[in-house]
Amino acid sequence: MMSNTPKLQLHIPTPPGRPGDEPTFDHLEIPPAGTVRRPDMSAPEADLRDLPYGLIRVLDDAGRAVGPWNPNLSADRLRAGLRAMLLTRTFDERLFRLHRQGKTSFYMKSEGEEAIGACQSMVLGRDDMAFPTYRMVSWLMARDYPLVDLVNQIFSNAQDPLKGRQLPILYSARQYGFYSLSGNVGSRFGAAVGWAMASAFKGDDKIAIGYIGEGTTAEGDFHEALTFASVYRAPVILCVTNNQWAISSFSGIAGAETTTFAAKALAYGLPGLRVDGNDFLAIWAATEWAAERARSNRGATLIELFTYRAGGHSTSDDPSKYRPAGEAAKWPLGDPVERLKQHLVALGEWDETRHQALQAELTEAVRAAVKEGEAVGCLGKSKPSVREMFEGVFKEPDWRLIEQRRELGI
Amino acid sequence: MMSNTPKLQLHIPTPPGRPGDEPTFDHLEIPPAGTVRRPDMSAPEADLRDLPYGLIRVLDDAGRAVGPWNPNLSADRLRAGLRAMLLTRTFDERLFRLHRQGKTSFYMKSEGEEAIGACQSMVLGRDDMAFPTYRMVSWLMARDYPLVDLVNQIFSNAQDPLKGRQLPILYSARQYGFYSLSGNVGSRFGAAVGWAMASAFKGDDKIAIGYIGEGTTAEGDFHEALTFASVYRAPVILCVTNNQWAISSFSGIAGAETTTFAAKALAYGLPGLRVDGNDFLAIWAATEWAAERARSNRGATLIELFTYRAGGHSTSDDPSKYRPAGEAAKWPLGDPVERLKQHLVALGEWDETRHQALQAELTEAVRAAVKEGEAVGCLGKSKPSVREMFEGVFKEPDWRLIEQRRELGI
Amino acid sequence: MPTMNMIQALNSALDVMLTEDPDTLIFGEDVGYFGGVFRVTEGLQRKHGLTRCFDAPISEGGIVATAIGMGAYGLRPIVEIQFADYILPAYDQLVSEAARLRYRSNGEFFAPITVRAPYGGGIFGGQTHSQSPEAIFAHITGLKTVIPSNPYDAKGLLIAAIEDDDPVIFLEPKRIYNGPFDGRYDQLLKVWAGEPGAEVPEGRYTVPLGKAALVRKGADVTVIAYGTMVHVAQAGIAESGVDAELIDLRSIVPLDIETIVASVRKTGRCVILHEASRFGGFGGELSALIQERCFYHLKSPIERVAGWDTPYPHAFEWDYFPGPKRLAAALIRTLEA
Amino acid sequence: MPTMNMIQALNSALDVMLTEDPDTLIFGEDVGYFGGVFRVTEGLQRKHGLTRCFDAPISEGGIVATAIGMGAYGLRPIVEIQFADYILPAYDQLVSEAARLRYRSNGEFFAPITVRAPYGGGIFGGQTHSQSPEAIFAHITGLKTVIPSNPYDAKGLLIAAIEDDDPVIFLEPKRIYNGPFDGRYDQLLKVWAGEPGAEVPEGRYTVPLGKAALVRKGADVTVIAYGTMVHVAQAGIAESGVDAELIDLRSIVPLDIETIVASVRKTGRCVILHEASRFGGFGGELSALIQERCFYHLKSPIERVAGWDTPYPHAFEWDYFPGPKRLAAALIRTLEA
Ligand SMILES: Cc1ncc(C[n+]2csc(CCOP(=O)(O)OP(=O)(O)O)c2C)c(N)n1
Ligand SMILES: Cc1ncc(C[n+]2csc(CCOP(=O)(O)OP(=O)(O)O)c2C)c(N)n1
Ligand SMILES: [Mg+2]
Ligand SMILES: [Mg+2]
Repeated sequence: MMSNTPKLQLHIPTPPGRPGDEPTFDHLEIPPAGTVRRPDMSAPEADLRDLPYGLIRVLDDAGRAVGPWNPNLSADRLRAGLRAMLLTRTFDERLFRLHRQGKTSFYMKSEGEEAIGACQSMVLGRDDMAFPTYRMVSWLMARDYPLVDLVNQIFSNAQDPLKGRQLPILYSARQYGFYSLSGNVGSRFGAAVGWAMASAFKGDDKIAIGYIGEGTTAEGDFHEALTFASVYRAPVILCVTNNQWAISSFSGIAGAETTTFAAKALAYGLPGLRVDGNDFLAIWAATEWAAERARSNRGATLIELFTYRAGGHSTSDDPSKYRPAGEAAKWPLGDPVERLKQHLVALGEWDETRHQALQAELTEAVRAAVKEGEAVGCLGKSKPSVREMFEGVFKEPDWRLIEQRRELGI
Repeated sequence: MMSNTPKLQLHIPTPPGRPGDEPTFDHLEIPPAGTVRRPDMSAPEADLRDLPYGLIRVLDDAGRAVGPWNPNLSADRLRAGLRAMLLTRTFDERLFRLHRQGKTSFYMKSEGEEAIGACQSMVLGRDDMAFPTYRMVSWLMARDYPLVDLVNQIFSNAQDPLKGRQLPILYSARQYGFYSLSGNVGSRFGAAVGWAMASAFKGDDKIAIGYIGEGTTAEGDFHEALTFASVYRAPVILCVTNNQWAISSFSGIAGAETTTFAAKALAYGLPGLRVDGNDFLAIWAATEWAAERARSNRGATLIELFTYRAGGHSTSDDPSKYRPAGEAAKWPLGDPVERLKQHLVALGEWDETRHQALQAELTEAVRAAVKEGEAVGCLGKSKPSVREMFEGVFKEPDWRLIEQRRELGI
Repeated sequence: MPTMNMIQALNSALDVMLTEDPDTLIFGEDVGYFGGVFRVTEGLQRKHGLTRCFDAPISEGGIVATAIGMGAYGLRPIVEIQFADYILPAYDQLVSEAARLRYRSNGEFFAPITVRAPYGGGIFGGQTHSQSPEAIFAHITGLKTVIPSNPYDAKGLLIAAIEDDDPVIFLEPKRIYNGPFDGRYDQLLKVWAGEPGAEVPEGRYTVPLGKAALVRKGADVTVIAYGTMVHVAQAGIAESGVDAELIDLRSIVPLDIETIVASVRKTGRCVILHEASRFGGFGGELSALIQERCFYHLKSPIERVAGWDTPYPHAFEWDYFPGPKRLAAALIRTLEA
Repeated sequence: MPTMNMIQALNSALDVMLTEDPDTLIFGEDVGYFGGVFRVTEGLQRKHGLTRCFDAPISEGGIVATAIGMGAYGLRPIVEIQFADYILPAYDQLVSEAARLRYRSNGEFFAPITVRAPYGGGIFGGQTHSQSPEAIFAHITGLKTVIPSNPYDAKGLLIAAIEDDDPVIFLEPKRIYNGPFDGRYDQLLKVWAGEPGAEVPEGRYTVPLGKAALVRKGADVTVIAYGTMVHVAQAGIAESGVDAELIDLRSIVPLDIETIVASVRKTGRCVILHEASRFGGFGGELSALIQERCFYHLKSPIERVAGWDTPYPHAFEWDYFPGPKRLAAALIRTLEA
């Protein structure tokens, strides 16, 4: 029963800088590319406990692929990845502007995080299922999901595949391995595990990949999903997209002052990989490693994708209110599009002319899709039949819905 | 996009034995006493990451206190601990039998786990607060809580300090540093952190200690509490009572197949100590270490107390239905009462005669308390005024409660 | 036909479904080897194998989240929550995910899950083993809620719930697991054998969700109840001597509004009986619906007999529990009003 | 007296309490440096210090659990849940811990916490930024639930909630944060300045919990509403031309039953208006209570105008939202019935 010297005090984490301060990432230790070892994916967890504290990087500052995690991808694959990422960025920029013009109610960009969905969408199979966050339209871009369907969903118009029922960007695309999004963060992390367990239960060969933002790791859902994944050895890859911000809260509010997000794997006896989330090649290699583990009945892997949310949280947000101006530019791991482009150029498989041509092509594709969507109508100008409001509550509407539909005269 | 060889299959953990099997603990690695290092409590978490995989033990098989964690307690303290433990066991046995006689609706014993509450109650200060589980009446025993108040609560009689509102054994004893229990497991773990944060907020010097069963670590509450404890560096000790069973589910269903419960600390950048929960001295030392850390503004510690639930889950349970007979007797870490007794005897500070005398004294104390409680009345024979049913819903009853009380004619 | 108590009937429903549909599976706390704390899943793991009926971590949110993912995959999971009181940590999963998945994804994904939970009071379980939380599910668009009152219905409704493509909350009145209970706690315990509803076919049959049962025909007042309260209602009606019509709702969503309205239009009077505390309980919805649809037929105010607006109090179980006496008094009041 | 919108009034209430009571503190997602996504806590961290108003992890369950522990210690925590839709992960904490702590511990511990959450629809927030979950709190014994409809009340009620020794759910109709909204979405936006309730004293004052406001006197029918719907009710009454009496409940628990009953006994008719979906909503409880207490005064059925029994649908916001037209039609129906 000792007493205190000094008195207790409550610690409230604060970020290294706020508006008006010089942005800095000096508090982070970023190891050089190629320095983290690559154990075999069949290694026991006890032999992997250093990995969560490293940072798997393949692309070095000169755009060369180095070290044991180099996935040695063909130039075609690299170009396909670049295309999906660039398309995502082009689409985001255009749709974000359309929100400013009042054509929809809401939008969220993936700026700076395009590598994640694009790359993992390519690594995983057509029958696998992603349980994405709202910052992963790049998953769909890599699988050539029709742009106009995205636009129609965003406009909640008569052609909206989700029948006007859902907030813009909260897509669902089963055929593309993309589980239904919802506004609640985190609450689908456990469904990814359940889906993977179902595949194992059936003796199928599909695996699942689940995503959660670093801020959202604080939800009980995170822990519950990892517990089930570990106990039942579910064939699932669970990813923490650590973009360092949760709206206005820096990652210290989610625990980043004390350890890494990858280290949370240790609580469940699972491998935890910490990966440069702006490095297409590193993501590829880590995902492949985890997928192989899952497919060979070795269970789940937790992957932290260390990145930076280059834009605002959403159209409702203004990041200049809470973080130093120019922070994105200072982010030491750079921009994922630029880095993959640089790598392709370094390989001699890409050049500025081709890049400009690709950009022009994608800009045109987005323009055309938007035009097509606008022809159907923007939010408030066109919508599905109001009957759709009463459909899909249950498989068959009950008397309440039928009566209420009648009350509305439809 | 590789495909599986072999097919996926769902892994369901199963315990090493079931009724009819020989009990075995061969799957466990129990290191000898005294072998785990004792770093300074001010060490950074990064230097403590081996601790969750060890097992802090002080008492060896001969009852000697060995190794760096030996707290070197006075014989008086040891005897006080023994007394609290033995009183707990005596009380439990008696009250369990009273349930069988129909004198109350429910009872739960702490058999095999008496060291935990008794010891930590002695280590912590009068102004600190425990957020206990239902297996911790030993906390109150170590602080001389009136036995008759326990009995009256268990009988829900007219003298029940909780006015008949709560299930037997779900005590509340603020003056004794014992937070209100509830039937929901786990849901008070976060309150322990909030309480500790409040103390830090006020610049006070009280700390909190929270408890959760190993089975209950799977609840989101566990993760949320640890997250808050870590983020705000709360002066709290969080304990997992790993008695290896959660009703009929062995600890593998809570994740024990893959790692230790102490290792869950790593997810939060907190120190995790794994402690022999049947070793009064080891618990003492670990708790003191964690308390000092908390009091010196170094934040929270997670302690796994490795023990064995020697009895059934509760009066509603029959463990012979799901675990091998005689498992308790085979538990390599023995019985906490016997081990502390053996230590005192080895020190020359105790003997069989004194032990018998103590046992007789405690049996009589329990008998007297039960008699006093029975004189007030057992469940169904005596209860507080029915008005009490309507009190305490709010600070002041609203019209609904007043009307309803009238409707009942009281 | 064999006689079963409610536990055996539920067990039989699960056994039938595990046998007939390879996409069904059961998990929950202690449901595997042990067979559940109320033994509803007893023997199912042994018979159908480890992966068809297994223990889950103590994490109601995780259990339901996992079931939703399995349901989206194409399975038909049945989960047990050990007590309805402990369903609350899963409430967000049930509301924000299970109930809304079909709607928000335009039917691409849906959650054909069944969430079983022992429910209600009368067993001296105190605050957290006695509650009746049906109202917090009834309000949620996209959830169905079922509450059986006898073994025959329990089995038929459970099979219907499992086969249903929408998420179903299946609340099992634990006080009547082993025998009907009419609220007269000072009388001898009854068993199911020989009671109506205790003859239960071995094989598959369903009792459709949304069809109430007319338990007793009567002319003067309609009593609406579900679960244990159906039995209390019978005792209360007998005690009152009133010629009451008794409706057992069986499911509260979907609700059999037709049967209710037809009865109240005939009798002109209505008493609603439920265990849950009154304020904001499901009785309010029933009262409002009936008043809206039968206003001109009503001869006296619709009454609600329900738990008091207090937490469930251990020592005062029988003061709290809405028993036959309170119902009888309400029936007489209603008739004399 | 200064003019404030509802955000400013709430901010002022928090500022007053942080100033006057050193045991108050605020935490929640984004409430610290940034001041909350709706800016209700703007400037409070700067003025009162880091430990008085700070960001919390995204963990509504953790936020409420922490607040309960602080409350038990002796503090008076005020937490923000970013949207009422996201309160569900904290539901178990609110029900099983906050609401029950005083009762089960016989008053040794209690939870004097205030849980603020922006609430309701009308902002094109889609399914999960628009819901009105008051019914799932009203049913819980031990919880109080407050819903203000204007800046003056918002400040006075919030201070009363914070000073209250019981847990209070404080639901802020986000659609009227910046100005009153009467449901006529095609008209120009209004601001609070110049509107009733926009004059707000700087300092401390309270509006007691459990006292409804009589917004409009009338002879022929009573309209009961709260939050945004108070404004919709005014428009609907005007549109109908009916001489209606309008009651703003301000808190649904405690409920001002006296004011309600007195009014309905006078008018003999009643329409209840709320945003939440109808089935199992709080309107059911109100309807039941009124019918029980005013049966012999009722000239026509009590009507409920509410959200449909669907999830909140993005594109169909104005088809779903119970606007003045639907209220007016109900008023006329009620009068003509
Ligand atoms: C359950 C729940 N709580 C709160 C919110 C409000 N909210 C939306 S996004 C967000 C931040 C999420 O941050 P993070 O998980 O880091 O994801 P990011 O936006 O950075 O991708 C919050 C708090 C929500 N949508 N759902
Ligand atoms: C939220 C909740 N879920 C389920 C239960 C039912 N239940 C009571 S005790 C128990 C087992 C707890 O096991 P553990 O945490 O290991 O504690 P122990 O009994 O071993 O001390 C369960 C599942 C409960 N009381 N509360
Ligand atoms: Mg983030
Ligand atoms: Mg245990």
